[in-house]
Amino acid sequence: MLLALVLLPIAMGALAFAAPSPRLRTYLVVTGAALHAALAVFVACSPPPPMFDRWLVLEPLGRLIVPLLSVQFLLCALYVPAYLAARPERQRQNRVFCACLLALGGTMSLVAVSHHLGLMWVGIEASALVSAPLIYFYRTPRSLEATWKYLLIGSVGVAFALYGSFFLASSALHGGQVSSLLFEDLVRAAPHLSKPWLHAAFVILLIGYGTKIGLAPMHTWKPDVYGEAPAVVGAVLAGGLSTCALTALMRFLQICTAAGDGQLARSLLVVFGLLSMGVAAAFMIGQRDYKRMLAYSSVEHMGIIVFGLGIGGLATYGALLHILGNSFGKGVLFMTAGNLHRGYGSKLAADVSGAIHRFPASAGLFLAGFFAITGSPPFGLFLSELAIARGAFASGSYLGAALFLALLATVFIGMGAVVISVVQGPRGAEGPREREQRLTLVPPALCLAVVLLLGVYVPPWLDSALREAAAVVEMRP
Amino acid sequence: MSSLLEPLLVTVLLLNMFVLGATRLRAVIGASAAQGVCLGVLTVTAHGEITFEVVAIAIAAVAIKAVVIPRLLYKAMRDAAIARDVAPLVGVIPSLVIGALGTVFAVVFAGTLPFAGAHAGTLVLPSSLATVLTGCVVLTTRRKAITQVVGYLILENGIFILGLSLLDAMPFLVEVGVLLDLVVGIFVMAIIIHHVSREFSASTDAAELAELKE
Amino acid sequence: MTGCALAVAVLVASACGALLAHRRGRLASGLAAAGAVLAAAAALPDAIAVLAGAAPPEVAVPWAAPIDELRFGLDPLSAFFAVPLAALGAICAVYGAFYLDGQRAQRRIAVPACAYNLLLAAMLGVLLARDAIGLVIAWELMTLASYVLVTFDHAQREVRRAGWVYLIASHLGVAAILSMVLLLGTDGFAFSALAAAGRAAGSAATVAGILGLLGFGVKAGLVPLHVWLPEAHASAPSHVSALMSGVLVKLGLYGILRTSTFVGDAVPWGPLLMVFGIAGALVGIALALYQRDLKRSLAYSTVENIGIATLGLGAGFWARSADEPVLATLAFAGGLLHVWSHTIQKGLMFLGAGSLLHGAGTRDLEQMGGLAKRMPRTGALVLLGAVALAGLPPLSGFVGEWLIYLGLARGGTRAASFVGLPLLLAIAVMATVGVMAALCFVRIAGIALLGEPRSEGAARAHESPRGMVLPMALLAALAVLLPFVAPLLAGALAPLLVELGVHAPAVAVAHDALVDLARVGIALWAGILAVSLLVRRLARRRREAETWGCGYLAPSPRMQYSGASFAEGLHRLLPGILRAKLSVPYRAELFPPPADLTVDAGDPFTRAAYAPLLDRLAQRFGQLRWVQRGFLHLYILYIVVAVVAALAVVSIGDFWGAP
Amino acid sequence: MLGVTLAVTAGAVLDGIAKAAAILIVPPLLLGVIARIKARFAGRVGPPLLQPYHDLRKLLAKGSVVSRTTTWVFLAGPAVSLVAVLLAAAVVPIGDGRALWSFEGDFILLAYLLGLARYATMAAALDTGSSFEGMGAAREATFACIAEPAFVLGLLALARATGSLSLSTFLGPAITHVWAEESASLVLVAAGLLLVLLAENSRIPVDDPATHLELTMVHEVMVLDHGGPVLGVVLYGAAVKLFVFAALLVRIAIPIAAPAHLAWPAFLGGLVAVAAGIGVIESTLARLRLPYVPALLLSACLCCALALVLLAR
Repeated sequence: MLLALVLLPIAMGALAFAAPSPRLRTYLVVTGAALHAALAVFVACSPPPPMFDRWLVLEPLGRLIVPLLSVQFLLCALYVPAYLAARPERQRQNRVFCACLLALGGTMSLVAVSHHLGLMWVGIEASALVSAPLIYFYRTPRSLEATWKYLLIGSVGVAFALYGSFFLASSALHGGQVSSLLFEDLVRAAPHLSKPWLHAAFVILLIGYGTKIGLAPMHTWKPDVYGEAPAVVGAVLAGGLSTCALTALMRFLQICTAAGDGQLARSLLVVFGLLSMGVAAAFMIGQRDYKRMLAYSSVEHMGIIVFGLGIGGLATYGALLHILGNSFGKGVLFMTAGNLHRGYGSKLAADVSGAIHRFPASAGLFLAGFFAITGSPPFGLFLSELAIARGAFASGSYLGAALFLALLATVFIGMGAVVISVVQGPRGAEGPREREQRLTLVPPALCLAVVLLLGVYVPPWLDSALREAAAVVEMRP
Repeated sequence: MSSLLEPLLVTVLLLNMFVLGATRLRAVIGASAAQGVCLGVLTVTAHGEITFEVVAIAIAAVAIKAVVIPRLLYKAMRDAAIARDVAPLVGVIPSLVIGALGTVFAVVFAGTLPFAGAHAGTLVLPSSLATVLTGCVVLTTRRKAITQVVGYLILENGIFILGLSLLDAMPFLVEVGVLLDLVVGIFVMAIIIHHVSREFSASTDAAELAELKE
Repeated sequence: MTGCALAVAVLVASACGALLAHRRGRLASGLAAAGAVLAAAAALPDAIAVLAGAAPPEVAVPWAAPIDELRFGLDPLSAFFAVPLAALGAICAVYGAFYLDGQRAQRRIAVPACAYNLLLAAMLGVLLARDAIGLVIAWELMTLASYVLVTFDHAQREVRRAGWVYLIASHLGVAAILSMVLLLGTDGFAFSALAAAGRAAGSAATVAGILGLLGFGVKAGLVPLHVWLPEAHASAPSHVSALMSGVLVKLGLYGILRTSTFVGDAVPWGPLLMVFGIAGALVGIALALYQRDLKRSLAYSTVENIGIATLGLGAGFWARSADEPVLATLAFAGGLLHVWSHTIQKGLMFLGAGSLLHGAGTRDLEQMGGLAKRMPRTGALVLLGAVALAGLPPLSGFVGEWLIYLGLARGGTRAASFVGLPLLLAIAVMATVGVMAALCFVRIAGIALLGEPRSEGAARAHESPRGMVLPMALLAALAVLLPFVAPLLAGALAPLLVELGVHAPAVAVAHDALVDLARVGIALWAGILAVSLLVRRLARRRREAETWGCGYLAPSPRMQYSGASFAEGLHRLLPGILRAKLSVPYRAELFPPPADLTVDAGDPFTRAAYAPLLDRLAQRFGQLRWVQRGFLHLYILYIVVAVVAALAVVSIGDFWGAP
Repeated sequence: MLGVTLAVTAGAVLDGIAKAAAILIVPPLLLGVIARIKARFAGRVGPPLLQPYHDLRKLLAKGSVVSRTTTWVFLAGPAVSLVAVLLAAAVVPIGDGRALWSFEGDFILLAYLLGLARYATMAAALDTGSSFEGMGAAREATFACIAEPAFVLGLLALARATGSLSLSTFLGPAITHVWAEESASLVLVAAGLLLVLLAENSRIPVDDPATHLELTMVHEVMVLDHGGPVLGVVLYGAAVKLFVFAALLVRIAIPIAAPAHLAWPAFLGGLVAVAAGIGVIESTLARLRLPYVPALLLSACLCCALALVLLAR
């Protein structure tokens, strides 16, 4: 069952690769995503037994992440047909694009369900490799450069991730245990792990997976890639792949907690979280390119989540909720930004203004997405950020909380300046009102609806799922 | 634990220094390949009993690290008409010094970590870490894209060394998966280098791309 | 309570309805206006009942973490602010429906209609919330809705800028409020829990109180946190300006009072608020004096009036901590009544300004003139409003000030010297502000309505539709009646004062004082009626002629005294920082060519403090950009350095920690 | 018993009638006195003391010319201002130190009633759209902004000295004790209020009611367009305003607790004396240049503020 979760999209990808007509491929993408989502929801509702002596396990955290990934993936996939239809000149690459996109869906779920750290690593590396062609979709020099940087920085980061995994295994070995990379074994043996090795392992893992998450100072690839990649790819990377890397990080946090070294790990997380928020804020002020701005926003939100994980307690719940909100909020922003980018043929804020007149729906959604992502009520991210801040205050780390709030405000200012200059402006400054394709509007609208729902009403099943996942992350029985 | 282990690790360390000191691209690639061979032998020697998995991994390692990838790189050099010198950002002597410092750091750091039984006092961790750092030095101080690929390769070698002590932790499948990822990764990189040399004039190099910035 | 809930429901429903009907503008705006009126009809009885002594129970709604539960309810404090909200909300809604009707051709007027009702709902939510998080959420929604309304006309650059400044200011304010809430809300966010926490916490309570004061003070427009206010009020559609200035800004005061109930005397409310109040009154009126833009001038007068109310409340707090119930009663009652009266007259004036804008097509005083002849109804109402806003008896504007004066004077004449002197000086300041206000509004009325038209638009001005005039007339009637209703209100304030911590409120004193004022009002009205009839009768034999030009036979409208020249005398006496920046290009030539004078009447605080500060910050951030200079090797180096450094720190830490 | 109460109430009624009559009748007389004194200084015989009454009668009987520019404000202004100043006069203690109408805080209301009168006059002036009248209104307003604090500070000083909030109390018998203890500050207050009087009633050295150059006038130029009965109302209102200030000054300056039958003569005499004093000042001083007027008024403020500080210490 779990294996199907991984293999189904990959198979569909192969099918799409084989498929003759571009349109058919795009529809294959949608169907693949839909099937995957259905499967994911099903397994989330009725968790299947572990497979391959507990290499693939779906525990509460996975039950939260897997459906999130695939539903967000589905919404992005819905966007694909209209998106590609608007780019007839890219017919040829359409083949690779569709195949890799689906494969990416599969590898991401692999990361979410695999409980063998080595296998998880393979999943991350694989998803990095399949996403490279997606970024190079446009075949422009700029996208080529972005891909190159993505690949090299990503590979170095992932290499460190592997190194860290080895350190983890060694910590068992040199702690006198039988060395293993099976998550359960490590958790069981955690109290006896050799502390110095464990600490070194966590540091290296944090840097390694932090590179994929996009924590400062390992975030440098994000603006380039999100700026150059197609909007939908940006949405999947920011909403999905980052989440996968976060999941991995949470697993290591669990091991540290089980080993009784949670404190060190958490303080590291707090430091890197605040650092990322700060860097993001600094680069959002006076940002000229609204797609790069979204990348920095992603860095900021990864920082928020990691900060929340570091604070712990209620903040962990908040961080998990924030993962949800961030994935869908990023979906809104990237897709609408894609619409505007296509409409204006530029992603510089200087060239785009008064979009609300020309593309009322896209621009309106973009604005709403901005308010959603910056954590204004009634959107879900308000609740999650509130939870994190409340947790910070409750844990008595007032300095951290103050910095957290201050940075949030700074980001709001920096991001708002760009968004508003894009959305508002004199009527007809750039041209008359244009007809918008409904298919490019429905997916972001759905994403926004989800974020709104998270803020207005967290259904009990979701609440309990979040609580269970938080309990797992915190290693609470 | 056979007596071959230590000499081989020392060889690896010497190869690191050679990589840092070399000024010819082919030499650097060759050195990385040689490291690959060492690793293959190490895989066997690190384990007393010879099992199928061990041999298979050793052969795979040698094949990939010492044959496939170097060939790939040579091919890329030819296709992209990459000049044969290394073109370092930081001179040879300074990079040697940095490498030496890295090795020292590795040894000191390894000193702070406890080792259980048989592994106590071996050079495994120091050499692994030193190799990783050498890879990083190459990655950050050598201008050309292809040298960066080599740097990445050396980095992976360093990681592989640490992996040796954990063969029973790392199941066969994963080991192969790791190697496979390595190949694919470097293959894709080579493709990109190829594209770059096609998109831009042959003289420009992937590592010189700095269009995307604030 | 049920009525208010119903009102919120109606507002939200009608807002959605308006949005759905966005293709048919008239239907949408009509729907929204009807919704607002219905909501007011539903909410007013509740609020009045609570003021009259009813005590509806709190309703607790369980909610998902991290909120856990939301509590709703009405207490005298919120009810006191709910009444003007509902009343003015409905009035401005009706006005707005007609006001925006002209723009149906160009714009989707459903959006502002929808946002307006959402704004009303959010403000009602602010007042209904009985737990801090609910308050913050409603507060933020209020900001968003009002932002949409402020930037309704965002085609113009300054409107976008105004909205942006407003957004930034509000967001920083909310951050402060939120941290106040989180500081106190360690165990639950219900108001009762916060109050308990505030009593328990020591210095934390002080910090929280200050944060709350600043956070809510931004909305209340306390100087120097007021910079968003003139921009936003000038840019918003007039009925929105009226609502914002009349109610939204007052909610800032509500928040401050609410905060005071959390932290008690951990914060020296008295001195703080009195200083803020005096500063606000002086700065506000000084800047209102010379504004050329009618609505900007009105906005600054809002700053002034909020200052007066704040001064009154501050005096009340001082008296409370000095345990002087009579003074506390007078001062608090004065401040609160001033809130109501200002809601009335500022609503009237902004609606009037909108009507003038609608008729003459400009907000620029120097382009108006002679409008009282061309728009007789609007003209008369605005003249009345100007008198009320100048705080002169017998109209509403003086009611609150009267009690504040009495409170300060009692305190000043009776208290020990070093307490008494400041209070007396505060009276002198208030009196000065009063005269300056009179000058400011006689200027507005005189330049805009009287004399000869100064522009084509003014000459061709036309009266506004009845739908716009009637709401104004309603407000004008309230402005006339308030002084006579006030004595009845005084009694109703008792529970509210108790809630504010006045143990034995002496409402009787306030009542008597207000009765005296009402008597004076009656005398004045009777006298004015009699004498003006007499004068009409005496002057029935009159010829019409040109205005006497002292012998000059070809007078032209351009010879009239302009608004700038009218304020010039006092403008010259203002301290330099508060003056407008004049710049005349000096040309040292034998026959200098015509030069033009440019006047920058922008907010001096923005000009002198905020803008430079923000610029410098942006510059500093910009200097960080070299980090991201697109050089791959550097990027990889960051990673390596991060690894090595972190490893060194952690492992060396372990190493030393080990033995 | 009943008789006594009747007598008392009758006395109260008579007293009220007397005061009302005084408020309505006396003011123009002051103008007459001033004119006579000035004439004497100029070496002329001068008009009869009752001339202002004749002027008023003549004006009320006239027809009037009204500018086409004006609206109803033009007529309402003088009316409102007259009512305001009459009401102001009603709260000022006259005769035996009690006002026609007194209550807590009436001194604040006094200031605001005068403000209302000023407002109405300025509005009426602006209604004509004449540059001269606009100029006059602007000057009036500007000076008022500095005169007002002086006025209020002065009254506050008295209030502080006597610890009461009603003119009738602190200008009543209580003031004799203040003279006994705080004479210095009372002198300061009297000086300050005198300057305010001169400014508010547009007298030399602030303004010259007798000038004929519109550019130099303040109050006169404001009523340039008013003629006939309306001008009569305006002049009468100005007289009442002068009466108000003079009465205040008298109450401060004549602290003798006169026996009941001497109170009225003392008061009226005081009024005449004040008027005469104004006449003397007008004939001996020159008019200040406009830029220096604020300085003069500021000095008035300082006098009253100093007095307040002295009393509040």
